[in-house]
Amino acid sequence: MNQLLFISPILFPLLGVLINATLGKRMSEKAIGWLASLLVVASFGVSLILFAQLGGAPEDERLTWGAISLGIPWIQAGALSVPFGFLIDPLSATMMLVVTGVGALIHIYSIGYMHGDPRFARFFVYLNLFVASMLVLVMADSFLLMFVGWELVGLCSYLLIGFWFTNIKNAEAGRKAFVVNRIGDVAFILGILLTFVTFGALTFADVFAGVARRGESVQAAVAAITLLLFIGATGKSAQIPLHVWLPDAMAGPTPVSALIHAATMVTAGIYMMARTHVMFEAAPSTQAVVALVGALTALVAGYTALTQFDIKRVLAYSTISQLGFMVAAAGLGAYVAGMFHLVTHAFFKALLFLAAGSVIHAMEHHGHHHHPADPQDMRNMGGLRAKLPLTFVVFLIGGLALAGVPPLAGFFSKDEIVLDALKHNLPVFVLLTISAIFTAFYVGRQLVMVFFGQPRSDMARHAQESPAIMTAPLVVLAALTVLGGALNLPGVGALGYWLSPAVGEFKTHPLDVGLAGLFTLIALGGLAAGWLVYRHAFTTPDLTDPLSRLGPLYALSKNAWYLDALYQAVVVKGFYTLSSFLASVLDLGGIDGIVNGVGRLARGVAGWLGRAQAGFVRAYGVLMLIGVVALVTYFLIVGANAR
Amino acid sequence: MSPDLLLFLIIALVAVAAALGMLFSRSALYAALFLIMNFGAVAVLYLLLNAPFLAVVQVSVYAGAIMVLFLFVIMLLGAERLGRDPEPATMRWQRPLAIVLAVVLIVQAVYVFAARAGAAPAVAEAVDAGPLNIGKTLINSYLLPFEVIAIVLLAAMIGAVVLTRDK
Amino acid sequence: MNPILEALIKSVAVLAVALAGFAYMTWVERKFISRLQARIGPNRAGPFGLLQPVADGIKLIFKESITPANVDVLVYFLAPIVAVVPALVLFAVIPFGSDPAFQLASNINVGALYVMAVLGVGIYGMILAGWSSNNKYALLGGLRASAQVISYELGLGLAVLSVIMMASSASLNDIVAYQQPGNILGWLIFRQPIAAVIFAITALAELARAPFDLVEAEQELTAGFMTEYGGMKFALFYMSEYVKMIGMSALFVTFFLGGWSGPFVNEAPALSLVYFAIKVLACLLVMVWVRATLPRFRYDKLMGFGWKVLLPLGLLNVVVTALLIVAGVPGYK
Amino acid sequence: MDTAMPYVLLSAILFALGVMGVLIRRNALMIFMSIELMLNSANLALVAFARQWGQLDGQMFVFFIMTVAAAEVAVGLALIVTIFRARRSTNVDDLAQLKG
Repeated sequence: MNQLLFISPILFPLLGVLINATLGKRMSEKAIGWLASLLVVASFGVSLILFAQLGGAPEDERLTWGAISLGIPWIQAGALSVPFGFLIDPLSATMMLVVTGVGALIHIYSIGYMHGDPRFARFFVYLNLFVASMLVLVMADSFLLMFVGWELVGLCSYLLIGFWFTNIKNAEAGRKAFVVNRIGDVAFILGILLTFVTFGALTFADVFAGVARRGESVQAAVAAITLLLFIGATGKSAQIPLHVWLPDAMAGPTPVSALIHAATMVTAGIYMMARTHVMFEAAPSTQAVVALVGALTALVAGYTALTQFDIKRVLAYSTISQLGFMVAAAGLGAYVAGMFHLVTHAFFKALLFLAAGSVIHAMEHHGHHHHPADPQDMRNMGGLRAKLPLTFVVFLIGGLALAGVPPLAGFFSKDEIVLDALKHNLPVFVLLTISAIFTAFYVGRQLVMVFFGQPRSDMARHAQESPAIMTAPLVVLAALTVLGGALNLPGVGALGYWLSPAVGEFKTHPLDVGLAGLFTLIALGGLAAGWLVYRHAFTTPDLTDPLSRLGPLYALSKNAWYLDALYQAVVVKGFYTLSSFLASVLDLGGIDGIVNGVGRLARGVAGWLGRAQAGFVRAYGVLMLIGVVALVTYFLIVGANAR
Repeated sequence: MSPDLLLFLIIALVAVAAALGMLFSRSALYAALFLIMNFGAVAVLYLLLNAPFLAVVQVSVYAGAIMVLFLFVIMLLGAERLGRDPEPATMRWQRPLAIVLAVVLIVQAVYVFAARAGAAPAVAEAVDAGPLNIGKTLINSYLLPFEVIAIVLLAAMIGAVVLTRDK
Repeated sequence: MNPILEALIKSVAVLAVALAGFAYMTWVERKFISRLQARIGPNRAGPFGLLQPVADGIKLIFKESITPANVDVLVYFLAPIVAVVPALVLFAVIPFGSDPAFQLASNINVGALYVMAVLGVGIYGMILAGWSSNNKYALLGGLRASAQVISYELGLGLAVLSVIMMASSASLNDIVAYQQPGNILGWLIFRQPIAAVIFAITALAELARAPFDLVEAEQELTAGFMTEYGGMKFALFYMSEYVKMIGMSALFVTFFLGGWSGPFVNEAPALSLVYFAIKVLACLLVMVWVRATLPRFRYDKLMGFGWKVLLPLGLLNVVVTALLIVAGVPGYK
Repeated sequence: MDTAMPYVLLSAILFALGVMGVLIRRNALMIFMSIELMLNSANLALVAFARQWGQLDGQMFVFFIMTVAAAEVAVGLALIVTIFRARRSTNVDDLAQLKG
């Protein structure tokens, strides 16, 4: 029975999938939405109980306390033996709370947001399936099961990005996410295969024990494995160069962006690295790569976010940038800092997305319905502070947290990462600092463009506050954003000590006043700069971005470093060129020539041999028998001589 | 002569007689009955060879299913009385040659047996060949063939349905 | 005692009981159906018509043995024997009682598979009779019989498979032991109700008894494959059907009703024989009752029911049973 | 018996008889039955070898061969029925051309 309790967080949303998928067509919106939401709430409740029970266990037993083997050998073929089991340790318990907690809030929010959608039931089916899959990923005790969850969340992401598939652009965005993710997934599965080849096991415990036991002798293999795993993480967690799918993924409904593409799924890569930190720590070269890629991602994406006009795209690039912070932390070995930022980011970025959804919702539903303007374009907004007071307040809280204004959650978690960077890796520190400046600037820009000044379109003029079912989750998330920093205060470090059995030694350190001051200054300065630059933008007939005066630098940011164009030119075009070369030259000339030649030869020979074939099957049979008898005779003679 | 050997000889005689009976019977139905008899004899040999599971499967698969299917088709087609079509002119040589070759094959087999049987090592200790052990071996060591055979069966099922479906 | 001699004695005893059972089963059936139809039934030969089977037997034995023209003589004579033998050898593996003395070969580890094999061979009698009679009704009856029995054997096999899975043994002794003799809730009918229902239905179809008696549907096929048979040869078919009925009931009892188990078996092993007999008789009466109650299936419905209902249900039951066993649900481990 | 070789000899004889059946009969059903006889004799040899070496692998092969045989019979008989429907004959010599 205990086992059932342990896996019930997964089973609850699955139950929702089952019910809504089969009966959803006959149920009312309310019933569908609340059923799905309450099941996730139940899942959260159970997670909380498990969390508490885990907390009650003695500290040195917490790693093994929640190891659940269902007693079913999942795969048992030859040398491959993978038990089917789950693991609830401090790390996964924390993730379970984040996934189910934030997930529950977003489910509730979606009841309002998706109201009236013709595929309402399907949306909640996907959403529930996602929560279940994410829990599988998080609770897996082996690489293989984690990969199953990994692929399942990828599937849900794909389905939800293309949820409004009747618009071809959305379907294409879904496909892009799918294809780009596959690249990472191939690397991931190669990493898993290499792990199995090297260690002969796939459960985390066995593999880690293998790493510890064999140390030096497997160093090269571990380096290769971690590199492959990291490439997998770059796909899922949108790190350069595989980050291009995430901005497009904003085509999905906004709750999806909040849940999957900000708070949970995209952090799977960071979670995976924290989970396998034993291996990463045994591969310093990979760690250096990880830190550098993370910091570069933070910078590149932050820079891109500066000039976007789509309210969700800004947040998307911001998400990539913040994921870069977390990945950099993982690369620095500061898994606690990374996880801390993961949690706080889940709070404030979910908050920002949902608030942005509230803005979009208000623009769409209370403006002119057939309005040609884009309800997500910030140039059409402005002055919404008065129309959407509550949304404004929570967006402001989220934005300040993202910018890193103390004492909001984002400040503490970001601070911990940069402190680690300063101690261990100066280039990374510099990159992160610059991206922090960018962050504050685009947050300021976004706040100004959306909420201040005068409304710049009819939609904005007629916007009304969203219903309570949408704002209530916002308030809860805002509260979490305000209080989230307390999870791991400098000098106290509750989260760090809690996680330390799972992610390695942790020792809290007092607040570095100088660094904190610097980053507070950066945050406030960036916000102020954003405010100053955009205070009067887009109000005059001149609709150009004030930053466009920067010329090529502006274009670089606006076009997201031309990466999509580059991929189009190099990968897609290159592939086409190669294909057409293969088709016209190699295939037509070379292979077809050979094939035709062989064909002509065969036809000639066949014409000659055909006379031996009367078409009577028994004649062939006798010929075969002659062969058999001849062979047996031959072996008899050879055998006799051999003796 | 040990009772084992005696039993073997009797059953072997039945098996060979049934095979010959099948070979030379004028009616397909009698041939099928002779074949069933042969299969039954082989099933008993399996019992002697410490393969009780296979013996039972032999009876239920070959006798219980395959041969019933044969009988069914024979009756369905009314094809039990075998026609005596004249041999095609180009095939006159075929039948005598086949008989001669088959006899040569038998002679060779007997020769090998006579020359080498004495040199054969004694049989090893019998292993437990009950359903439990068979099942375990099947799932552990022969998992892939087992899955493949499942697909073969599925394909055969689809094939049979497609072939006999009225267009 | 010499084991061969012992086996011989036991076999003869079982044979005698089976034959007596057959004879009196015909009486029981006629009496019971009469009662269900508010008639009296046979009551002329002996008290309560108890000597009726004897009279019937004498009549059939002394009938002239007719061989119709143009039959395939060898097969025509062989068919009734082929029909009776499997029905009788079925009893070899059934544990009639708790003591080894009450069993022939119940310990073999392929017992349940042996049962399936024997049942599979059992249809040859019908097919051969149908073919050799040189009569279109008989042939159609034979063809129907083979199609029907092959189809329903699958469902039967799946039901038996569920039982084997539960007991994790194919030995009939193990299966009875698994059902915790002495505790009625241990009977597999309570833990495998679907398998039990499938077994019961497919058993009726295997026996070609109502409502599955299309093989000998008199309105369509006169007497089916038995049309051209009379006298002793007919009696043999009749016997094979009733002996098989008893055998099937015995199997149902063994698989689902705890076999010979019952109170005080340990103190008085002979009691187990009594329990077994009572349970078998109950099953037989249910069969007769079904015959008196249900109308016959239509042929296409019969095949559809076998392939589209019983087979999927049986498969589902096997899968669910496997899941329950693997998940270690209480009562399924 | 302290050797399984007589079984192998029997298997060889049955196999040769099966071969002979395939070659001298012209009825497709008869040929098919002869093939079954050949398969069966191969099975017997495998079981004999399994007994000789005290291992289960031979029996496993037999299990697989039986399954394949069942599949083969299902498809083969379906083919024969189809051909019979088209040509009213089960004589393989009537099937001497590749076109239907």
